[in-house]
Amino acid sequence: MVGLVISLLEPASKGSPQSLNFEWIPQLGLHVTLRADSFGLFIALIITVIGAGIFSYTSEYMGDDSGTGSIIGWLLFFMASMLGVVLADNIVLLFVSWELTSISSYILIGSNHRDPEARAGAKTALLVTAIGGLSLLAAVVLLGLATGVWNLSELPPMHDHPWVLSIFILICLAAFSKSAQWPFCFWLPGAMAAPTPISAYLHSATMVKAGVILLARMHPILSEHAAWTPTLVLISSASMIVVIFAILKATDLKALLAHSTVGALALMVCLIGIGTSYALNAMTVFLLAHACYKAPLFLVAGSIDHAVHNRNINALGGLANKMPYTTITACLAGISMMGLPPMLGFAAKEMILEAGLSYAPWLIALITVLVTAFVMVACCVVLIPAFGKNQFLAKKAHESPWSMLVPMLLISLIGLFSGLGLSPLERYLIAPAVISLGVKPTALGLWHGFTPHLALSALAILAGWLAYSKRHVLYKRIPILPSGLLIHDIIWNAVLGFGRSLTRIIQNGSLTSYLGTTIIVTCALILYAWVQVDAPTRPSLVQKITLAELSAGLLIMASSLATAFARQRLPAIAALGSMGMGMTLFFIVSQAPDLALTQFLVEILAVVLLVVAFRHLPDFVGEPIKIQTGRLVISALTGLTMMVLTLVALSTDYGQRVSLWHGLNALKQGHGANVVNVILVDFRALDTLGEITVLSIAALGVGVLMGSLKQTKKEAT
Amino acid sequence: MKSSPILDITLRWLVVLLGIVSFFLLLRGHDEPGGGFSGGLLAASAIIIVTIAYGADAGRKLLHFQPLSYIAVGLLLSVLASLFQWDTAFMGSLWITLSLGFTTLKIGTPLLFDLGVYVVVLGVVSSFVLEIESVVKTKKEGR
Amino acid sequence: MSVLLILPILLPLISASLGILTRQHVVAQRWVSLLGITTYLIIGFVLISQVLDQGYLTTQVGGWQAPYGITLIADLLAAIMILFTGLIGFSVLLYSLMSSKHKQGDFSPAFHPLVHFLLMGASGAFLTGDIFNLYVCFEIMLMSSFALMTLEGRAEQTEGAVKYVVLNLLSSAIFLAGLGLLYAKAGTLNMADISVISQQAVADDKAGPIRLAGLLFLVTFSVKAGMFPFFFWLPASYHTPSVPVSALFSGILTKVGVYALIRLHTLIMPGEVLGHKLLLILGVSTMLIGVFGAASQMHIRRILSFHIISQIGYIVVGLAIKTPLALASAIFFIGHNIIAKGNLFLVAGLASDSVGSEKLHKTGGMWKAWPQLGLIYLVSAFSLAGFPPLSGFVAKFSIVWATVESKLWWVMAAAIFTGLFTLYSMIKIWVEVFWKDHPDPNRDLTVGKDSKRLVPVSLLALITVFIGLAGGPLFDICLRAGEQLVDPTDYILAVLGKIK
Amino acid sequence: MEIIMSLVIGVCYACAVFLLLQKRLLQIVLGIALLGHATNLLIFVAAGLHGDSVPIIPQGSEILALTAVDPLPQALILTAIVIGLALFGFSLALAYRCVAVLGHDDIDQITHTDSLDDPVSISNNKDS
Repeated sequence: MVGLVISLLEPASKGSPQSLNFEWIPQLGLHVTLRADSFGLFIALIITVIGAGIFSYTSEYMGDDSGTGSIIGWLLFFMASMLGVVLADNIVLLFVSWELTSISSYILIGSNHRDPEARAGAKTALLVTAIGGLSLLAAVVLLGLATGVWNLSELPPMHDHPWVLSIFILICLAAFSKSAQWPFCFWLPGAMAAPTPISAYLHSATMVKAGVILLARMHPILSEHAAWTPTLVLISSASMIVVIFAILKATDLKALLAHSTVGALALMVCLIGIGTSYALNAMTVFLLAHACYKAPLFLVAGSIDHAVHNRNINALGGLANKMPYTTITACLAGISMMGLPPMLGFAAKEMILEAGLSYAPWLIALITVLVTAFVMVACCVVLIPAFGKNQFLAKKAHESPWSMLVPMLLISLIGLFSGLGLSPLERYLIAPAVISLGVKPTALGLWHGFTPHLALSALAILAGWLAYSKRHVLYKRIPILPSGLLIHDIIWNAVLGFGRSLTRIIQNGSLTSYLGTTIIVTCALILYAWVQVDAPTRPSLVQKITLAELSAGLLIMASSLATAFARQRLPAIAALGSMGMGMTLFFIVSQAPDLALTQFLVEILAVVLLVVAFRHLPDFVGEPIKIQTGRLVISALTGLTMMVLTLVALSTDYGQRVSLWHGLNALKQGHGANVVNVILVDFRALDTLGEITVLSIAALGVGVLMGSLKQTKKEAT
Repeated sequence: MKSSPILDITLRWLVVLLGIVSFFLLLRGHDEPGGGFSGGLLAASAIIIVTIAYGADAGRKLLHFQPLSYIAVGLLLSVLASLFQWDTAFMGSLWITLSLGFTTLKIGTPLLFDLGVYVVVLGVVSSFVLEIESVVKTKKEGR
Repeated sequence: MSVLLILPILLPLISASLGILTRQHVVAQRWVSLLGITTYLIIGFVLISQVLDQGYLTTQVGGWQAPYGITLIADLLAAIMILFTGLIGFSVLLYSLMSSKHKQGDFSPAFHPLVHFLLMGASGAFLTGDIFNLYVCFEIMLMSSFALMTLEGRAEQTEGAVKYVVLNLLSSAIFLAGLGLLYAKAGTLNMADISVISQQAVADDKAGPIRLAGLLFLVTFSVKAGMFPFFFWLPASYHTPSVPVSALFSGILTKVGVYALIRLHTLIMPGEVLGHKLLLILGVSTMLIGVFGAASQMHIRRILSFHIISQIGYIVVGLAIKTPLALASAIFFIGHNIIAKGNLFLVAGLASDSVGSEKLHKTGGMWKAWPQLGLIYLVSAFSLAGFPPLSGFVAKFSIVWATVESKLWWVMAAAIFTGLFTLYSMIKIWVEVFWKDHPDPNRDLTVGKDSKRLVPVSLLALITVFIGLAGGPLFDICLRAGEQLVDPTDYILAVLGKIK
Repeated sequence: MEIIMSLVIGVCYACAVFLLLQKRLLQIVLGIALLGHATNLLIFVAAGLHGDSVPIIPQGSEILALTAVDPLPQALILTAIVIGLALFGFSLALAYRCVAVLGHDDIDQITHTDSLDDPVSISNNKDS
């Protein structure tokens, strides 16, 4: 993997990046387009090199746990998707890979899934990054539809498109949530419930940088918008302030590192926000430096945890003798983090200070304080476990095996050597990467002479040392800020609570209310539409009324009223029967002999069924009419609506009836004189086939309900 | 229920009569009111009467086969009737006129289809009644 | 071509009838059933390939020319629906055939016939070109679903069935009333014919009565589809029947309702006869209320049931936007949802068999006990939540695309919000059933492991992955289907042979 | 006539809905039956009451008289009646089952499957 990435470096640095392209869902702009440009490869190199180290470390760290294999599998999956994020040229593919990193990190964070904290941490991490993912989805669609271009390398700078602000906001949401910036910074410490090597990989070296990478990629496209610099700088400053407080409060090694990671990411976001070519150079260098010191520090924390099963800085101490190589690693990485020469961290820090200085004095103050905090963190990680006074835990300690030590050492040595060998680094990696971001490279150097920022950094280191030695005092003085996690929980719970009450109201379990709602809404829709649209009724239609017709109508009306208001079952059934007779009568007088015959037979059957079955249904005494106002109103509303509908139906029609054809052809082609029957068994025989199917199913259903079609294991008792 | 000879004889004749009338309804349905559905209902009413008079077992005996078998056979009959003109049109009808000397008889696949309807309706309605009646009976005996 | 169109209706009918005849011979019945569904599935494939080839397949039942008889017509949408119905039907039957419960004869002999009747009703609804026939097919489907729901006769099934039956019967009555009104005005039942008449009526500014009929249909189909504010029956009943039945219902029943909505909106009442704003608002509220309901539940299948509602909302939004792309995404969503949601129900069944409950606070430990099942769950759940590269991603992505294209920002926001909460409830199930320890440490979770039943479940999971990976060509088909729907002229031509 | 019939239809629907909204399952089943009648009536009346002979081609004639009643709605209603019978039979059986399993037919107590806060498990009650 590493070799592959390196082999791609050569053409990329010459300005002709390799690319790969095939179609996936071209209708939606989704092509699998990978483009190995120098910036992408630069990150890919970090991902693969550190990944290789982490794999080796993890397999030892997890031991013979049966889950190791699957964790390595998920790690590989994660690495692949992360490479997708950095190498994707198609923005939809970028989104796809982005989401894949979310999924795989979710599973990885939750590896210790029997621990409730791990589950909660994983959930929070996933939900927060999912907010970002969904924003990115929207941003990608907006971006693509606004420009018609789906490849990052071809996207034109946008500043006057009406959507640009929304796109920018969405991109920011995505980037800030992924890179744990304020106000989303709370998920990262929670995610530290993951096994330490996974934290080292995901939450320091790679995944959290995806947001930074996204912003860097969007820099050429969106940075001309007026909101770019202020937003990024302000948000990152807010993150830094939160981080400083959090660091002073933290006692857990991993939490310390996690908070400092948020700070480092904030620095990167800030640099991208400043957006000058010098700042971007600084960001690139810092990105490398951070990866090279933070991953080993995490691994050191992991080794300590592995050895003494404790990560609390107040309980650790005296491990330098027992774990010498771990201590060396810690020192190397720590020095880089403190920004002392000759490590890469020093070069990066100097550049950051210089970039900050060129922007605003208040910002530089903030950065200085942050660097101070870094120094303190580094001291905590390096000095306390190695030389601290609490030595009782150290008795059990043992040095980690080589398969864990080697990767740690190697990665931290990269920090050292790249600090020493800046010029090849510049030539092969940094400069091409920066160029592919669209800005001019700056010469790197460890020593810039005595400049204001050198003084600043010296000041910061001193202050950091002071803060470290006085940390117990500070610890007590620092006020507790409302935690973002708490706010997150409050919001979620509020929304969920709202959902619950809504569900409780809507799905309240009462069939009557369901029916009522359905009926009221339907009637309201119909009546509203009737008023709105031109639906003529024809109330003046007159036909002669025969006595027979009238009496049929009255019989129907009377028996339906009787059914409705019957207060006991027997009268109700009798009334229903008389209703059927009324229908039969009506069909007879309306020239529908087939209907009359069928209705008559069906009615008899229905009454028989009712009479046979009713012995089993409890009798009822209808409620008094007085308290049924609501029901009466709904019923009246329905009656009114249906009356209106009937009258609408009776207005002039559109002058066509297919049944004319039926009348003409029943005998000639259907060989029958009873047109209704010919329609049923010939013209529309499929309906009849369906109808007898319904009957058959009903018989099956009744069989099921009555128990004769049930084959339970035991015979029904 | 205690059986009385008069009831027995009346019912026997009634059942035969209902059977014949229902078949008649089925046959004439194509030209006059009637058809498979009303025919089937009428035939089933014979089963209903017997069931109410003598109980579910008597009804079952009169049917000879289980109601569900009637249903399945009826459905298959209707399907069969619809397949005669397979090559040109599904459910296409086919008519033959038989000359019986004194009268001509029209026989067509729609008639077969209607017969299927008749059988299904007979099966379904008897199944309704028999199911409910037998449950009622077991309940009564259980008490 | 008539054979191909009639077979999806006739074949299940024959299988069901034979199933009734063989009800006392369990083995014979199972073979009949399996053979029937396999043939159905094959026909589904043949049908879609033919339709892709020719655009439309029509046949006039009985040889009676349209609009006097009943027309069967398959356009791409119908063919897609048939195919997916076949896929889910096949998997569900396989699942129930492979369950060890089945061997003990715990299943009712009515199960297989009823499933085939259900398939018959669904295929009829997809293929028919006649609105009264659509009603009959709805009733076939409804009746068999009633019976399937109460198959085991448990108390909760009866309770659920009462609500299900009554509300659906109400909707059927509304449908019939609409039919009466429509026939009184238009004098025809053929949907293509109605389309012509209603277009004419709109042109003449006399469409009022047809609009009213359309509204009645809208209510009916919304009830069947489980749309706000008509979905009450669904959460009350969908979690009560046996697992395969739930899966089948989730795959087929509501989708037929949505299918009918699509037909109503694109064919029967084309143009702006029904306000698209109304549909859009209903769709968005359905989406949100469904997902809220799901987030509130603590029972696997209740959560899944509410998600059905919310996803119907997505589909309806696609329909309301009504561009070819939006319709394509709605169709894609239907297909994806049939597979992914059906599979989730089946997986839920397997898991709850092992852990002994569907209530989330009584489950746990499955990730360790049965990792393969966990993986399959993850695939389906993340697909439902719309994560790439699974089928749900394409569906969600295209819907968002369609909303952006039409500049419906609030709809897009709602869709995205819904996506977040879908994810929330999916991982809620994941955490509670798979990750956390089982509350009873002594329970042996491997007892319910039934590797044979992993076959249908993995099959569906593979289809989900396949739909995602082969999204390009499949989306192409959906786009073509969408274009067919947007302009019904060819449909009308195929049915009537002429434009009046 | 039409006006009277539309009034009749309205009353039928109102009564049906009134029954549907009652508390007892048996009343709801009756309401369903009534709803079916009302709907059949609606279809019949909506299609028109103008026509003065039955839709049967008289002996010796080749075609149906133009003044005959429209046969198609009758065919539709016939189908609807049959389907209505099936549904009625099933709902009756369901009502019976409900009483057998739950011991009551009170709609207001049938809330266990979908109320949010109902921890009372009725699923243990496997069968009657």
